[in-house]
Amino acid sequence: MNISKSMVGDIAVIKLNGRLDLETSKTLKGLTKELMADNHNKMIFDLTDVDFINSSGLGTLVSILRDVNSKKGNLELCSLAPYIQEIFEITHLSSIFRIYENEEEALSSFAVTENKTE
Amino acid sequence: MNISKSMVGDIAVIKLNGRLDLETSKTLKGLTKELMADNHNKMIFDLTDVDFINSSGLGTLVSILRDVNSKKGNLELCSLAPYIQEIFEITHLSSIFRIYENEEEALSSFAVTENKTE
Amino acid sequence: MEKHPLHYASLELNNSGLCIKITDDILKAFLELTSLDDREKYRLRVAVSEIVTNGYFHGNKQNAQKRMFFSCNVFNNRIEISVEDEGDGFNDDEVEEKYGAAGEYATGGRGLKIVEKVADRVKCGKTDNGRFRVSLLKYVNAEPVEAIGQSIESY
Amino acid sequence: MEKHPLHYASLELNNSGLCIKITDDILKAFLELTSLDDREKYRLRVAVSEIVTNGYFHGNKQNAQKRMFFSCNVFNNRIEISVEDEGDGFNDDEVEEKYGAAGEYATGGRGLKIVEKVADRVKCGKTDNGRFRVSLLKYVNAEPVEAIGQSIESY
Ligand SMILES: Nc1ncnc2c1ncn2[C@@H]1O[C@H](COP(=O)(O)OP(=O)(O)O)[C@@H](O)[C@H]1O
Ligand SMILES: Nc1ncnc2c1ncn2[C@@H]1O[C@H](COP(=O)(O)OP(=O)(O)O)[C@@H](O)[C@H]1O
Repeated sequence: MNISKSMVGDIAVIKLNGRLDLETSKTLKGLTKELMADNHNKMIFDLTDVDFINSSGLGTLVSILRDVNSKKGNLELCSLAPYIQEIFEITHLSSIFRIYENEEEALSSFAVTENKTE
Repeated sequence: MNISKSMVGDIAVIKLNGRLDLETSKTLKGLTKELMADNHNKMIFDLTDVDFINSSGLGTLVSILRDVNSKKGNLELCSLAPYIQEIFEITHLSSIFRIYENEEEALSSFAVTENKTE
Repeated sequence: MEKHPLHYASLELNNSGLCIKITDDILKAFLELTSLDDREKYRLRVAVSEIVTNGYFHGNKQNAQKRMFFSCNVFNNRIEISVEDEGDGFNDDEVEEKYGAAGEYATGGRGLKIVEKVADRVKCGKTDNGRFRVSLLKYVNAEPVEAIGQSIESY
Repeated sequence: MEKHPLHYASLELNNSGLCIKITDDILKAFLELTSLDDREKYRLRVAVSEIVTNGYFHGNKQNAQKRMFFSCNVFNNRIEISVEDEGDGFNDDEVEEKYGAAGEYATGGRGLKIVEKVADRVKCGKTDNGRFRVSLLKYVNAEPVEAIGQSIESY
């Protein structure tokens, strides 16, 4: 699992690369803990380059989602390959995550949210 | 083995991708036969994305080199990863192939050759 | 059903988190020998990774002294995979108790559901030498239903 | 030297060109369990692919009815790999005759040279059940020379 992070305004865009399983998802959990300790609670996970995810990876994503929600933050997912998306569906997780086609759409969802709260 | 071909003047630049072993090198041999049948005898093989080569792949390259030489053409190699280069050295093939750092250098070698023959 | 696999792999590994990736790499390589489509290949890889993860984590309790056993048999019409750990196994009641109430925001409890969804047949139980084994069968070409479960039953 | 490998894989495959990639995928996965550096890993993968290619091509003569046997044992200080085909094997004189005069422009005859260069020990011979086996040993950490070749000798 390679992870690269960039900030777009106050939104952390996190590109994941490789496998998201029991071993590798620890790194991701660590990174998001750091972000939240710094009060960064808006995140996009770009899964374009994730070629494998299983329930351990999903479990980590749910755990991060719960942390983010409890801080009134946002976690958006984008760019899931169809076979990755299917694993979300089999496990009924497509209903609790917001999943976008691409990074742009995920980013603009924040704009909409902010407009709404204005 | 994925192969993509582009022409720069009369020089065929062939990008190889993946494994070059007994199975996969057949495709490459086939492509160069077609090129030579069309009288294209100047070639550059770009090995940037070759992640595995063994003696079967090397044997195919030597066989193509012989074909090209017999037609008074040129075969230049470029962009070998260090560990790929080492296999050329172990098998003493770095002495019979001209190997360039990158495609640009390989291309400019043709310019020099042509200047010389003028 | 024919008894001898076309292709056969058997592994024994020290229990570690790396087992998950290594068995997946090997399964991935073996799946290239089958006519499953890419989607089915991927689903099967996920299911098997669930079983291996469970063996490493719940069965062998992340203990590096324990061993993990993996086999993969490719037949003309089916794939049989088995994973063995050196733990005590589990029963369905435990699992129901653990996750029954947690709902969609549970951080675990999805592995076996994926396995059930993907496999044509799953079987768990103790082996003669006291290991816990989970076996999975997946048909590659559609097969009459009455034939299911004959070979994997007999270990 | 310790007798039981830390990690062990044993494969049986239908003879096909795919064997070359599949055994390489599996070796690659197993090499992640060792402390060899990337360059050594790659050299070893090439050497093993030479042996497998030879088994598929020269030993089993590309015959899809024949079988290929592969094993990989990772010990603390070494890796042992064996490849078996169902052919008759060869002797050094044959090979010398075939390629002795061809020189650098020969299109073949480089496989065994790579194997010799990379391996710490290679051994060829018939097995009890009439297969032809090539075994390769590679040390992972430097070892006193007198220890070489004890375990691979005894099959
Ligand atoms: N090999 C095993 N050994 C012991 N217990 C297991 C094993 N596999 C599964 N279990 C039990 O079944 C439960 C459900 O497994 P699973 O659906 O994969 O979810 P999770 O692993 O996230 O808990 C586990 O929590 C564990 O109690
Ligand atoms: N498993 C094998 N069975 C039979 N003959 C073999 C085997 N391995 C190697 N050989 C013989 O050794 C020769 C040299 O092998 P190698 O150096 O790999 O070169 P190449 O395969 O290109 O001929 C082969 O041509 C073949 O005659």
